[in-house]
Amino acid sequence: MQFSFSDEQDQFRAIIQRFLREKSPTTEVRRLMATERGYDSEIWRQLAEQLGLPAIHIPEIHGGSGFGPVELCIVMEEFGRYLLCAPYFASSVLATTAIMNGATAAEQAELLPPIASGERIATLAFTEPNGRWDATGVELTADLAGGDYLLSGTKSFVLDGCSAELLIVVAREPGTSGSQGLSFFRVEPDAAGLVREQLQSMDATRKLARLTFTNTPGILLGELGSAAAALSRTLSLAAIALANEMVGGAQALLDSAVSYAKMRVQFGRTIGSFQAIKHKCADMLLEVESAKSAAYYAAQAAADNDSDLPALASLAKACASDAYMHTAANCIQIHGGIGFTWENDTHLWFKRAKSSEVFLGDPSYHRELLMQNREL
Amino acid sequence: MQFSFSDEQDQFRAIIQRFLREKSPTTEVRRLMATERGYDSEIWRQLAEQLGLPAIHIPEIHGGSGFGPVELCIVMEEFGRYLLCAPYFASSVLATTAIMNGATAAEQAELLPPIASGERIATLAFTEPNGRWDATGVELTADLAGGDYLLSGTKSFVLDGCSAELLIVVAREPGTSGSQGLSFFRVEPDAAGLVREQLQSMDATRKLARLTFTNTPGILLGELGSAAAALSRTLSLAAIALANEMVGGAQALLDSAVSYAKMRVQFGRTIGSFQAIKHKCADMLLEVESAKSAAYYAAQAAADNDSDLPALASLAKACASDAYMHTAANCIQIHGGIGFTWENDTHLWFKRAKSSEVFLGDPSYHRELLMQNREL
Amino acid sequence: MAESNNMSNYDEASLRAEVTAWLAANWDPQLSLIDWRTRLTESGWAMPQWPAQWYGKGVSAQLAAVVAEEFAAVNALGVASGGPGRLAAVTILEHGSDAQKAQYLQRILTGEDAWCQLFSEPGSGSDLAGSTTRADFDGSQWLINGQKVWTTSAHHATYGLLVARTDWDVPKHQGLSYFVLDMQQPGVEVHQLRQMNGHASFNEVFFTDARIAADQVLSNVGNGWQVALTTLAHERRLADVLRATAARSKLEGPIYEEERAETAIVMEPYQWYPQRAGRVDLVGARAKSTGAINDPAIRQEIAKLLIMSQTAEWTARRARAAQEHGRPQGPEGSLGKLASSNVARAASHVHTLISGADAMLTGSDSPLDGIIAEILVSVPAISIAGGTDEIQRNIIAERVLGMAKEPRADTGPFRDVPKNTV
Amino acid sequence: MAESNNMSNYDEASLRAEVTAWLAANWDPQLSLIDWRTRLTESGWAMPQWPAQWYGKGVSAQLAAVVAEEFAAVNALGVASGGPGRLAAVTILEHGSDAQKAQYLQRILTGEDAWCQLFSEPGSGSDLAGSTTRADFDGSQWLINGQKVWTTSAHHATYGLLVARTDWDVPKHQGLSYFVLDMQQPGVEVHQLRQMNGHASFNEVFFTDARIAADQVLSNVGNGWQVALTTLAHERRLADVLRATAARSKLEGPIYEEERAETAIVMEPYQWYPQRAGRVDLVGARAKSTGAINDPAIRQEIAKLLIMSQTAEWTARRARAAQEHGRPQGPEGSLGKLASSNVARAASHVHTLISGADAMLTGSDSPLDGIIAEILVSVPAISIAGGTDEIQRNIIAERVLGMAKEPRADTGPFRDVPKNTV
Repeated sequence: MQFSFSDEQDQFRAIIQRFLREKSPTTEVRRLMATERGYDSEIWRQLAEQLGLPAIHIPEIHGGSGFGPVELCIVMEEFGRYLLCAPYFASSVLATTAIMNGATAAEQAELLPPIASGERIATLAFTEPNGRWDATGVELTADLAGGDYLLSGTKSFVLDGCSAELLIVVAREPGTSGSQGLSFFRVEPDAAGLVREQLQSMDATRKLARLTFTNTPGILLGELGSAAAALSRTLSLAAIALANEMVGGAQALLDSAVSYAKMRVQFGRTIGSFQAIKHKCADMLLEVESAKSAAYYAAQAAADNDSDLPALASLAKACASDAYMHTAANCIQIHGGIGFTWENDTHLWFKRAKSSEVFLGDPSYHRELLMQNREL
Repeated sequence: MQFSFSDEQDQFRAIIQRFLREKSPTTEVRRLMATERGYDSEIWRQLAEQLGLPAIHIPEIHGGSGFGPVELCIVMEEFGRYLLCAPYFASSVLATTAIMNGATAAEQAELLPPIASGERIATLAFTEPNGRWDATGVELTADLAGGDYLLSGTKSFVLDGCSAELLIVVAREPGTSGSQGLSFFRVEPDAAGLVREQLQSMDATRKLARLTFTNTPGILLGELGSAAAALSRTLSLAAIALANEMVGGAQALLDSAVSYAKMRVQFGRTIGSFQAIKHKCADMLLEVESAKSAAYYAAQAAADNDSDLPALASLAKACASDAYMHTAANCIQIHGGIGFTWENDTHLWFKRAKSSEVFLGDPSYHRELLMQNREL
Repeated sequence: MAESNNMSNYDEASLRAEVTAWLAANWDPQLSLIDWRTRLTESGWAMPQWPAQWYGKGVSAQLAAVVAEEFAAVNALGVASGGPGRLAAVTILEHGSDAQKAQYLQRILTGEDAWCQLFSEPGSGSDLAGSTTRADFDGSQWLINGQKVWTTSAHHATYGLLVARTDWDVPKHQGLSYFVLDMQQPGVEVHQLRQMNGHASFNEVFFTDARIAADQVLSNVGNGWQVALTTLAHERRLADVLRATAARSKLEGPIYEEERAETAIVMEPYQWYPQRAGRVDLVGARAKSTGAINDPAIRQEIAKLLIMSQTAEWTARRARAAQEHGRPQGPEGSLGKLASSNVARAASHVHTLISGADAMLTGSDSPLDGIIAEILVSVPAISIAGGTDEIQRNIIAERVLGMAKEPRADTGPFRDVPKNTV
Repeated sequence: MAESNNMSNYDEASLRAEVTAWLAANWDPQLSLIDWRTRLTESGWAMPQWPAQWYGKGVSAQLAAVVAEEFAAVNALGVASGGPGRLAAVTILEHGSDAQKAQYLQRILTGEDAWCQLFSEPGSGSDLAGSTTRADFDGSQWLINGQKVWTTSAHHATYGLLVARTDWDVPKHQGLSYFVLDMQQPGVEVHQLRQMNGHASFNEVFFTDARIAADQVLSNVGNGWQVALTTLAHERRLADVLRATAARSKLEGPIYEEERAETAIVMEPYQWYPQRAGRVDLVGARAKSTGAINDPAIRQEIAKLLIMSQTAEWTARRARAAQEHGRPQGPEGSLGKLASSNVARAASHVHTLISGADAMLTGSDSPLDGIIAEILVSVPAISIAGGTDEIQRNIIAERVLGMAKEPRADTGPFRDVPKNTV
């Protein structure tokens, strides 16, 4: 197991940081989060063409750059730090990973190249209005009707579900339950019987949709009824990617809190010289560093195909969620009244922290998963 | 509902405090906790004769003074504050309450007067080596054999079980389970087939015993098979009494921490002038005051025969347990190295806090009970 | 209120008889709000604890409660309950000149004038006495320059209670003065300030050579901090006042309608305050309706919250009971604010657990038509507004537990004290 | 260690060849411990990083690791690992005169002399530089009066590293001097100090006109704080040394028996240290054997503990990896101690939950023959010993995050600084 990044990985991170510092200042975040689609196509194009980020962990034979989870997580951490508005998590993490895990080689050869190049933005629709984050929550059905599959049911909390140009949908064979009978389907955005509605998300930088399927045609990906394992692997990697995104955000909040505390004067002293603030910051640093350790370790474990991956993914997700929320709350507290204003940027990260806390399952859900998946 | 003590109650408290200040300094606590029996008969005699404390909540017709749960809890709070070594919880809280709730009037008339006068020390044996704190944990059986009941099984964690002169034992009819088939029995300390062994208790001021019964004769109290409700009422009151004992102890620790912090100088300042210590003390005060509110409210509710008593008892027990443990740990922390020494008195309360945390069920057990017993 | 000690000779019976008679003769729900309150203030039954000279009867708090009882019995309205106005009234009553009292008190009580409180500044929040808004006397009047913030109701206030610095060469608490400022003048600019929860309850107020006449200083120049302490001491008692008007929320009749309209305006900035406190009241029903009630881990968190919230309530009642028994209030009073922060945070956590994925939504997509989302983004305010948790802990440790203050870094002439360079 | 910079001309191959040859010729498990270590120290392979003049070879840390590898390959023993002795050695090596080095170093390395560290005092714990033990020069020697505390191994030490105050009229850090004290003299009295967990790992040491010769000051008079910082900087690295001896715990032969006997004495005061850290390793088995593993609420607490403990371990490994890659260590290093307090507290809580009623017991009645009880009464030490959590947070905030220090209240002549009146 590697416990530090290589020089190449550090350089890669520096390149992304330079890009984001320029392209994703909070003025841009605020502009884009107020739009319906939530991102800027031109930035997305640069991200793909200049940096090749959507291609990062896609195999080279499918137009990717063939890097792995560690590099993907470096990208996520920096996106989290700068709150980049882009459909990256939906397309490059969720949909890409689902296709890599669940589709046949031929299907991958068809679907992955346009995703890798950034030309096509995909998403994965798996959660439903019941809000469950695993296979057991899937109720949407796929009926075989004259050689075609017709999907019926509702997906919710679908990331970039309204803007995505390719939908990977998890559906189940009627009459099955649990992890049985699940398959991935691809659905075109203009498919018959598909209604896409934007949900109002608290975190306006993360666009969510409700998708209603009524006898909507879908094309099977991979083998019928065998998506459960692929979905589970996909969700593990997604949780790890999210954990890395969260530690980037938490670090941004910690930096902001510390630098404000060093500058803000009350009672003739910087507030950072008061133990109440000082010790809060020390505790924040410990929590953020711990979450980083978990997120980095899990990313490396994914790269190594570690058999303990589900447990490590849950550990990282639970740890990062708590660290992010605590850091966000403390960052507001340290800023005082100003930290509660719309004008101050803290709330942008606070809302991202809150949505990340529950997205893919909250800390208490993942702690229980950790207990189930880890040998004590 | 009363939210303050009456003048009479305050005077009563002051009398007890005066007694304890004189009779139970920590030098005495240390002397007595090192003895096997754990208390001083002469102090117990004074407690009974001068202050009438064992009689406090026993009805006047049975030789008691006819006060109620509120006065009992005032006594407990002060005993907790001064860590008095005496078999009061065993005899005057557990056994007395069990007899008052579970025995017939005639039996009460026989059993209570010597307890009220302090001549006879009783205890209640209900928990077993399985460590369960409710009726479902009772496995010890009572067999009817020729008009007599013979008890077989093991009780554990019995307060003052080796020194008590009267044992009230909860046993079940063979073949029953849960809250069915439970009865109280009185057993003499020299009964045949009874083996009493002292357990090594971490809190040396609280003597615990394991009692093994092998066809030991017991005399039925109350109606056969109907002890469950009486036991449950007894445990509610015991939890409330313990919560009050705990807030007394927590207050003693808080006082000790604050006065040490005001006196101890480091870096040219009293450590109490540092926010780290100051804010810790403020949080401790909030926690102790909250626990007091719960303990006092529950005591008053017991006096009022409030139908919500089981929920309130659990609330008070859970709240006081957490407050006591946190205060104990913080008190050591504020004292620094000296607080970890045997010579310093803090550990006496720390160990009482730890044993009180789990005695009658830990906070997480009582939080679950609270959820079951309270209408949301 | 030093003057409220001039207790009258009423006993309970005579007082009750007199107020009942007066109400029978004067209370008329057909009157307009202003007409009724004008009659009321002139009678002295408006503020029974106040001196007879100023709209009162000079009676004790206990007897004033008797008056309130009789008013409630016939559903008679009291004086205007607008928050900053009430603060202005008690401050002027205690520190104002007779001319100032005559000028302002009655119109505050009738509700004809709205007020706002100009204390906090961008550079002085926790450190309220660190105010750098300046008041310079030009020989005939005061010129005000600087900025205030967190000013509720500034946009419709007639007057403002202003703390500003009049002397920079003395220690910070000694260089402040307390003014009545006419808000309706060109040198005063009010901007709404939007919060992270989308509401805009507060204002920023900018002063550019705003003018105050020489006779509009309350108490003496340089005594502003002492006057401000009076205002601050009354700040926490407003919740009670607002509770009283709620009791009339179902009565019909023009004067009640008028009062409700007035209350709606006063209450407008506070709409989200219940959410800020965490809405513990919603937890049970939410847990049941979502099925979260069956999750043992969530049950633990709910129980922790209930314990925290119940004990906070009981602690407050212990404090009130002690007061009613004429005993020293004890530490319970000072702890309430800190407790309410803990409760709100725990409630926000529990609402998140219960809501699961729905916690990502807002507006009408969020549970309870957005209430849940509003809780999650409002709770961070409670540990800041009205004195941060950190300041509360200082107060509790120093004033209740008697622990030493920290060495001060802001003594000496205020001019030389390090300040924010906003 | 300034002198360790005189790097030799070894490369890895030549060094490995030489040490292998030397070991082949000299390592003999039949030797007595002292005879072997005498041979070892004289060869320079004892402390390869130390200068050639003083029992070393003047090689880099990387090359020293090569030497350690070859020693491990043939199970050859190193020098004595006794904690305070090692601290004495590095301090004397850096600050001692040649005469002092000649007098003390070799006998420390061979284990012939035991040492103790006389820093903490009853009145100066967190504030180590606030020492009030006095050293007064009578014209020919130093007379020591005062008291130290928390001194491990004082009862069998030959020498003590003493920090005492030699000048009361300068600021506190400038008035200290650092001495080597002969512990075996009438003016030194050692009392064992019992802890709340029943162990007696530490001592109090009382000085009544204890004597120190004039040539036993390390560095200069008044420079004691600088010298003490060297000792403190090495304090944390001892865990590694002790881990190394554990690797030989199963080998047979007289010299290994002798080493184990030595280690047993050195380790005696630390028996309960694993319990102090919370024994996370026991949690899984205990949860299974008691059935607590089936309680969903306890599962949450166990998971929280596992997360805390795993991430603490990974953070430490990140710090080490950064160091190995020659990068700045980053904040990870300073955070370990604070993390270990959190882990220990959480573990104690979880052990209580798992044990239920059994948590009331101790000794052989307590689960795992008393280990569980020992955890519960030992954990409070971890957030105090070696610098309290509060001090750690100060260090992290000031040195890692660069936040400002608090205004100091202990400047000026030490005589006038407020002190404890113990």
